[in-house]
Amino acid sequence: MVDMRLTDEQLELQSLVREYSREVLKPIVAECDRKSQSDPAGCFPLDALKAASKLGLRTLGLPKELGGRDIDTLTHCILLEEVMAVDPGFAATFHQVWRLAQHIGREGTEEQKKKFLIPFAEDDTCLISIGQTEPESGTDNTFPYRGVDGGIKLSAVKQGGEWVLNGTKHFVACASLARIFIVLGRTDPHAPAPDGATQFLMWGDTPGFRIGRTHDKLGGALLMNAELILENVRVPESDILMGVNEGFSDKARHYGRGAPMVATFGLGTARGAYEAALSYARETSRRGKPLIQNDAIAMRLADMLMLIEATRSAIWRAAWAVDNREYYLQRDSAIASYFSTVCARSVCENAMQIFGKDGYTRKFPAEKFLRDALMTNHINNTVDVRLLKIGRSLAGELVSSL
Amino acid sequence: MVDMRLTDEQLELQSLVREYSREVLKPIVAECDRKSQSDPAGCFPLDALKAASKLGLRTLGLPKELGGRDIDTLTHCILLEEVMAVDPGFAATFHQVWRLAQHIGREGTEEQKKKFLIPFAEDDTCLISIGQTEPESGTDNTFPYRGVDGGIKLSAVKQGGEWVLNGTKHFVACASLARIFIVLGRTDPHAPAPDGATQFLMWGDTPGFRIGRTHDKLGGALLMNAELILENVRVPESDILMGVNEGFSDKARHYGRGAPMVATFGLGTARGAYEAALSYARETSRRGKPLIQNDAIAMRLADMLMLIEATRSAIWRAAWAVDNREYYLQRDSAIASYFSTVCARSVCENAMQIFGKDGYTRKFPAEKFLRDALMTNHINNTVDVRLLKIGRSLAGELVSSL
Amino acid sequence: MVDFILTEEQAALKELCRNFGEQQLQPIADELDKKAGEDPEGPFPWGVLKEFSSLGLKNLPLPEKWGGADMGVLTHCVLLEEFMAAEAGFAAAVHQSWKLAGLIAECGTEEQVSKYIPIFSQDDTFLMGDGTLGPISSPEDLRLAATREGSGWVIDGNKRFVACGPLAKLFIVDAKVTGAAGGMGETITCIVPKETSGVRPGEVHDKMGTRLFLESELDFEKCRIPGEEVLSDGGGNGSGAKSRYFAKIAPTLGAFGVGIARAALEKSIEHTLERVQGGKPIFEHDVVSFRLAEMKVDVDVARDLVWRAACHSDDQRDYDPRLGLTSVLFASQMAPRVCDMAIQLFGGYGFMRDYPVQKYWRDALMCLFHGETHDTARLKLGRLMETEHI
Amino acid sequence: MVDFILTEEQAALKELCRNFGEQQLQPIADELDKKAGEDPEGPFPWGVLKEFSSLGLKNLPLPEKWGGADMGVLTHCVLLEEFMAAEAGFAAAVHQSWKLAGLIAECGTEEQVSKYIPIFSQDDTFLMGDGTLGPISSPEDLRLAATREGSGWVIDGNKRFVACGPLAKLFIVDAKVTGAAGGMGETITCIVPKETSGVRPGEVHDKMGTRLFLESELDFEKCRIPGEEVLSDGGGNGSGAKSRYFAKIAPTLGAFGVGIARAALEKSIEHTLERVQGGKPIFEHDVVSFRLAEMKVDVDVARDLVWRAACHSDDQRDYDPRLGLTSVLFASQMAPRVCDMAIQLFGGYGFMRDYPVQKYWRDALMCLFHGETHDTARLKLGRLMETEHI
Repeated sequence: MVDMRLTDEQLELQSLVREYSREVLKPIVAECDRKSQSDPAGCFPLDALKAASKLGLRTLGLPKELGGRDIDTLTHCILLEEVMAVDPGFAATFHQVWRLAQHIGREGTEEQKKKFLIPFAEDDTCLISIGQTEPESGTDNTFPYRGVDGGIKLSAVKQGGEWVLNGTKHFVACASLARIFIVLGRTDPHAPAPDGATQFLMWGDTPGFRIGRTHDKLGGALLMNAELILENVRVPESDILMGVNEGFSDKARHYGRGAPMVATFGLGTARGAYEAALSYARETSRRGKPLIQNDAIAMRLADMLMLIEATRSAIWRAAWAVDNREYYLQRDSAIASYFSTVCARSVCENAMQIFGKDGYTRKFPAEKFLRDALMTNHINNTVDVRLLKIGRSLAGELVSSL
Repeated sequence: MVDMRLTDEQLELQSLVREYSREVLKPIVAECDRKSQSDPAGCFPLDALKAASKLGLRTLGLPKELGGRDIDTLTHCILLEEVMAVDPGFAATFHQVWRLAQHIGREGTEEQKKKFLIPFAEDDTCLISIGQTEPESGTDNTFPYRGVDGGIKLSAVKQGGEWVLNGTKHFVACASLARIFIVLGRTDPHAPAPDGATQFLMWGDTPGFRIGRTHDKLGGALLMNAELILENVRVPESDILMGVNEGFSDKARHYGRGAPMVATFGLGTARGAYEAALSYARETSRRGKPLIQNDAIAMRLADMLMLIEATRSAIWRAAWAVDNREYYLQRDSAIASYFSTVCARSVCENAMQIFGKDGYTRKFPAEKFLRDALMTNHINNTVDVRLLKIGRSLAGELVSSL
Repeated sequence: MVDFILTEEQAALKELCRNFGEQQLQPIADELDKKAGEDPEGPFPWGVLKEFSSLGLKNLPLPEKWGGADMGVLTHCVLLEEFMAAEAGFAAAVHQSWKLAGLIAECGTEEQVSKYIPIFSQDDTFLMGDGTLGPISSPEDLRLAATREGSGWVIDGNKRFVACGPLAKLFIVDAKVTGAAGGMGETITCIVPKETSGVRPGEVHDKMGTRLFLESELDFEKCRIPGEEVLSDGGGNGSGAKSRYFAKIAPTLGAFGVGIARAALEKSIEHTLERVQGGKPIFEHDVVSFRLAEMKVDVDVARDLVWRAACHSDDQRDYDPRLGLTSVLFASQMAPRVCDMAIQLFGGYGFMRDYPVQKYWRDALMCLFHGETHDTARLKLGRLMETEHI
Repeated sequence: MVDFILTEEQAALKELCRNFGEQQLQPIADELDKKAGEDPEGPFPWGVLKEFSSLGLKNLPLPEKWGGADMGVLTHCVLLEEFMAAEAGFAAAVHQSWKLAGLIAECGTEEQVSKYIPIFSQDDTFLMGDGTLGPISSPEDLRLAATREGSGWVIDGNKRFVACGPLAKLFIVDAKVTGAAGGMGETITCIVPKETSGVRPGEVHDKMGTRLFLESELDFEKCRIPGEEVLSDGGGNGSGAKSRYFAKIAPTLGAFGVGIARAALEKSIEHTLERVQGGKPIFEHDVVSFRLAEMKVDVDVARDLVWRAACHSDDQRDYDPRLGLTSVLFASQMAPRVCDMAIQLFGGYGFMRDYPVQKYWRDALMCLFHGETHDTARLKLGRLMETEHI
C-alpha cells in the first residue's frame, strides 16, 4: 500500500540528527566556511565530528554486528537531508562515511572487516575515502566509455602476491581527513575501464601513499577534497575489495546505487536556503510590513517550496526502489539526481533574491547555500550525463512505469 | 556608426503596413480563424489580400523595374512585424510572397521574370509558393545530412528538353491559394540531397500538378498550408531556377538567408499578444483596481517586454548582417530565430495568464496568439537544430564576434 | 513505512480505467474535440458516461453503504491520471462528479446526503455542476450574493466557468453573504437543483482545449434557496468542512497535468522511434534524447509529488495543506511545458490537428487556470507560509 | 539608417580597453579576489587605476573642454564590457567613476562643475562613492534624512552599499527630505567630500563576488551640507535631470552581465575543445554543443539589446525609458545563467577556486542586485507600463 509515513526508528534517528545539526553544527559552520578561504585544509571542526561519533552518527552505515545500524537508502536520505540543511559540506562527509562503511561491511571479507572496520568503529575521528576521479578521467567512468584510452589511469601491476600502485587521484572527498582509503586502479590497461578497474583497500599510512593538496573549492568547504598521490604503494591481494577488475562490475552495484543519496545533497541544501529565506522574510520588515506579505516574495517562496517537495518526493521513491530491488530502475535514480540539481540552484538563487542585497554578502547564509548548491553539478555525474542516461533508457517506455 | 534609426522610407512603409493591418485585417482575423476550424481551405480573406495589393504591399519584394520595392531584409522584418502583431498566419503569407518574388527577381532569367513575375505583378490575388518538405524529409534538408538516403525524394527525371516530376510535398505554405510554384525535386538520386536537388518554376495549372488537401493546423490558419501532388508534371529546362542540382547550392543562399525574417514570426506574434494583454491589464479591474497595478501582473508584463525588445534587437542585427554581407554569419541568423521562438512561447503564455480564465477562451485573443506562436517551432528548422548549428559554429570563437 | 506499491484493488481499478480510456475514449477524442471546436455546446459522449457508470466507476467516492468504495485521494489521483491520458475533457467531468459526490457525502447533513446521494448514485448520467471556489480561488472574487430571507437565502448574480454547467442536473455554488450575516461566516455553499426557479444557464465558454468539459455561465435572479440546502459548516474562510475537504483533494488537480503530459510523452517516444532523419531514428540523436529525458523527469517527479501529497491527504496524521498546493503548482506548470516539447519533437506534424499532440497541449494549458491564474495559486501557497511552521 | 559598425575611434578604444584588461587586470584578478576574500577591505589595485587614468580612460565621459571625450552611452557600454570580461570588481569601480563624473558634468551647476571636475580630472586615483538611488531603486527606501537648516541641509542616517565607499574621495548621496520640504521635491542629491564633518565610513560589506568593488556603509550624523552642494533639479521623482541622466545610462548596467558572461563563454569554449572524454573533445558531443549554443545566444542577444538601448539613449529622438530597463533585466538574468552553465561544462574543475569560472559566476550574481532585488527592477518596468504608450 502506498504509504509516506516514516517508521518509528526513522523518526527517532531523524530527530537525533536534526538536533545534533542545529545545536552542534549550526553555530560553527559559517566560521569554518570563512576559515576555508585562507586555509582549505585546516577548517574542519573535528570536535563536531567527535560529538557526532559519540551519538553513534558516524557509524550509522556499519553492519549491526559491528555496532552500526546498516541504514537503508531511504533512511540515509532522510538523515542526510537534516545535516545538509545546516551544512552541505559537513553533511557530505557523513554521506561518505556512512556509505563506505556500509560498502566495506557488505562487500568486504571477514579479514577486511577485521582489519579496517573494527579499528574504524573504535576511533571517533576515523573517516573513509574513495579515490576515483583523476585529472584526465571523470565522466568516462560514470557514463561508461568503452574505448581503452578512457577512464582510470592509475596503474596497478601485480608483483608476487601484491599489487603495486602508481598514480594520482584528485577531487577525492574527505581525503584530507580520512584514515582508510579505497583507491580505484587500472588493473587491465587493455580492457575498457569499466572492465579493467579494481578497488584496493588501504590505510592512509601505507608507505608510498600520501595526500596532496586540499582543493580550494567554491563551496562545500567541509568536504575536504584533496589529491591522493601513490608512488609504488604495495597492496596485498587480500585487500582487494570484491575482486580483480570488478571495480565497476555488477558486484559494485550497491555502491553504484547511491544516486538518491547524492540527490539529497541538492534537496537538503535547498531546504537550508529556503528555511533561512523564510525566516528572513517573516522577520524583516520593509516599508512597514513583513517582506513575506510582499506578493513577489510570497510567490518566490511558493516556487521554492514546490521544488523542494517535488524533489523530496522523487528522492523518496528512488531511494525506496534501491531498497526494494525488484523495483529498481537506474533511471529513477538519475531523475532524482538530475532534478535535485535543478531544485538546488533555483531555490538557492531565489533565497538569495529574498535577502536582497544582503543576500550577496557573506554576513547572511544565502550566498553560502548557493555556492554549496553548485556541488551537486558534478557529483556522481554531470547534469547532462544524467539527462542522457534518462533519455536513452526510454526506448521501451510505451506505458508509464508506475 | 552604430545607429538604430529607421530610414524615412522604412518609417513610411511601416506606418502604411501598420495602418493596413489594424484597419483592414484586425477586424476580420478572429472570424477567419474560427472559420478555419470547420473549413481550413475556405477561410482566407481574399478581399484583404486585394486591398493590400492595391496599396502595393503584395509586391514589395519585386524588383523595382517591375513595380516593386525589392525591400532589403531589415525592411522586410520591420514590415512583417507589423502584420504579425495582428495575424501571424496572414503575415506569413506576405512573408512568402515578398521573399519568393524577390528570389525569382534576383535569381531568375529574363525569360523567367517575363513568364512569371509580370503576370504576378498584374494579378492582385496572385501568390507564390515553394514546396520543399515531404512526408519523409524535413530536417534532413535544412540541417544537411550527407547520406543519399535522406532529404528530398520527389523525383525529377530528364526526358529530352524537359524534366518529368513525380511525388508529393506537404506542409507547403500558401499552397491552397498560390498560382506560381517553386518545387524542389531530386535531380540526382545518387548524390546527397544538398548536392542533388533542383528548384523548378511552374504555374499551378500545369498538367499533372494539383493541390491536395489543405492542412488543418493548430494555428496560423491563414497561411493555408497544403499538399502538392505531382504526377508526370513536365517542366521545360528553361524553367529551372538557378541551375540543375543547385536547389540548395551557394547560389540559393539569398533565399537561405531568410532566418531573420522567420525570426520575425515569433517577434510579431509575441508583440501582438503583449499588446492585447497590456490593454486588458490596463482596462480590466479586479477587486477595485486595474490589473496592471497588481505586482504579479506588472512583473509578467515586464518579462514580456524584456523578451520582445531582446528579440527585436537580435533580429535587427541579424537582418542588417544579411543586408551587409561582409558581416553575415549564419550563426547570427540562427540565434535570432532560436531566441524568437523562446520569446514567442514565453510571451504568449504570459499573455494568456494575464487574461486569467478568459485567456483560455476563444472570446479573447490570447489563446490564438499562443497557438500561432507554435508555428515558429518548426519553420525553417526545428528549435534544436538551430541550437546545434550555433553550437557547432563556436570552435573558432575565442574572442567575441562583435 | 514508506512504500510505493498500489494495493491489488487499486492496481485492478487502474488497469480497468486505462483500458476504458483506451477503448472508449481515445478513439473518439479527436473527432469530438473538432466538433466541439465548431460548436462549443456540441455533443457530450453520454454513452461513454453511461458505460463509465455501469462499470461502477461513478460511485467510487461514495461510502460503501451508498454503493461506493470510499475511494481516497490517492486512488482518485491514480485513476484520474488514466482518464486524463485518454481524453482530458471527459476526465475533467469525471473529476467533477467524483469531487462533488464526495463533497456531499463528506460535508452534507444527514438529510442532504439521504436526499441527493441516492439520486446521484442511481442515475448513470447524473453530472453535477461546480460553482464553488475550489481549493485555490479567494472568496473576494465571488460574484454571487446571498441575502438572508427567513430561514433561507436569496441568490443573485452571475457565476462564470461553472464546470459541467450545461450538463449538470444539480449545481453546487458558493455565494457571498451580503451585509452582516450572522453565524454562517462570509460565504455559503448551496445545493441548487437545475430546475430551481431563478437559475438560468448562460453562455457556454468557447475554450481552446478540454472542450468536452463544458463550462458555462450561470445566472441567478432572485433564486430562493431553503436553509436546509446550504452545506453545513461551509464557512468559506478556510476553517469549514468544505474548505478542508477541498484542500484535502487538491492533489487530484495535480493528476490533471500528470495524465495529459504522460500521454504526450508516450506519443513522443513512439514518434521519435519511428521518424528517421539524419539516417537514423531521431530518438537516437542525443538532442532528442535530451528533450525526452526532460519530459520524463517532469512527468515522473510530478507524479511522485502528487502521490506523496495524496497519501498525506488520506493519512491525516502528518497532513500539511501546503503539500497539496505544491503538487497542483508543479504539475500544472509541468504539463504545458512537456506538451510543448512534444509538439517540437513532432516537427511540422506537431502543428497539425490530425495528430494528437496539439490537443494534449491545448488541454494541458487548462491546468494553469485551476485558480483564476497560476499566480493565484502561487500567492495562495505563499500566504500559507506567513504563519505556519517551516 | 540602422547600422551596427563601431566608429574607428570606438573600435580603437575598445581594443585599448581589451588589451588593458588582458594585460593589467586578468593576471592579478584571482589573487586579489582571494585576498579580498580573506579581508574584505583588502588591497585595491591603485597602480592599475593610475595606469587606467594615464591612458586617458578615466576622463572619457567629461566634456572636451575638461579633457574628456564626451563619451556617449554606447561607448560606455562597449568599453565597460571589455573591463567586465577582465575583472568585474575593478570594472564596476570604473563604471562608478564614469557614471558620477558624467552626473556632475551633466547635472551639476556651473559652480559645481568648475569646482569638482578639475579635481577629478587631474587626480589619477580619484574615485567617487555612490550613495544615490540609481536607475532602479525607489525613493521610499532611502535611509538618509535631510532637514532644512537655513540655506543648507542637515543629513542624518545610515546608507548601505555605498559603491567605492572605502576608496572614494567624494560621495554623491541621495537623502529624503523630512517634513514639508518646499520646491525641491521629496529627495535631494548632495555632493559630500569625504572629509566633511559628520560623515563616517562604516563597515565594508563582505561580498561573495566583485570583491575589488568595495562597498561599505556610510554613517551621517548631523552632517551639514551647504545649499550649493546640492545637485540642481535632483528631484528624485523621476522628472529631474538626475533621474533622467540615470535612466539614460541604464544600459551601462546591462554591459556588466554581457562582459562577465562573455568571458565565461570564452573560457568554456577553450576548455571543451581541450577536455577529452568519450574518446573526443567534449566540444564535439552534441549535448555540450547545445549548452554552448544556449550560452552564446544569451550573450549575443543581451549585447544586441544593450547596444540598441544605448543607441536610443544617445540619440534621444526615439528615446523610451523602458528600453534601458529591459536591457538591465535581460543581461542581469542572463549572466548568472551563462556562468552557471560554464561551471557545469567544467565539471569538477568548475568548482575549484584555482579556475576562473567560479569567479565569473560569483561576480555575475551581483547583477541581480542592481536594484534592491531583481524583482524591484521588474516592478519598476511594470510601473512604467501603466500609462505610457504601448
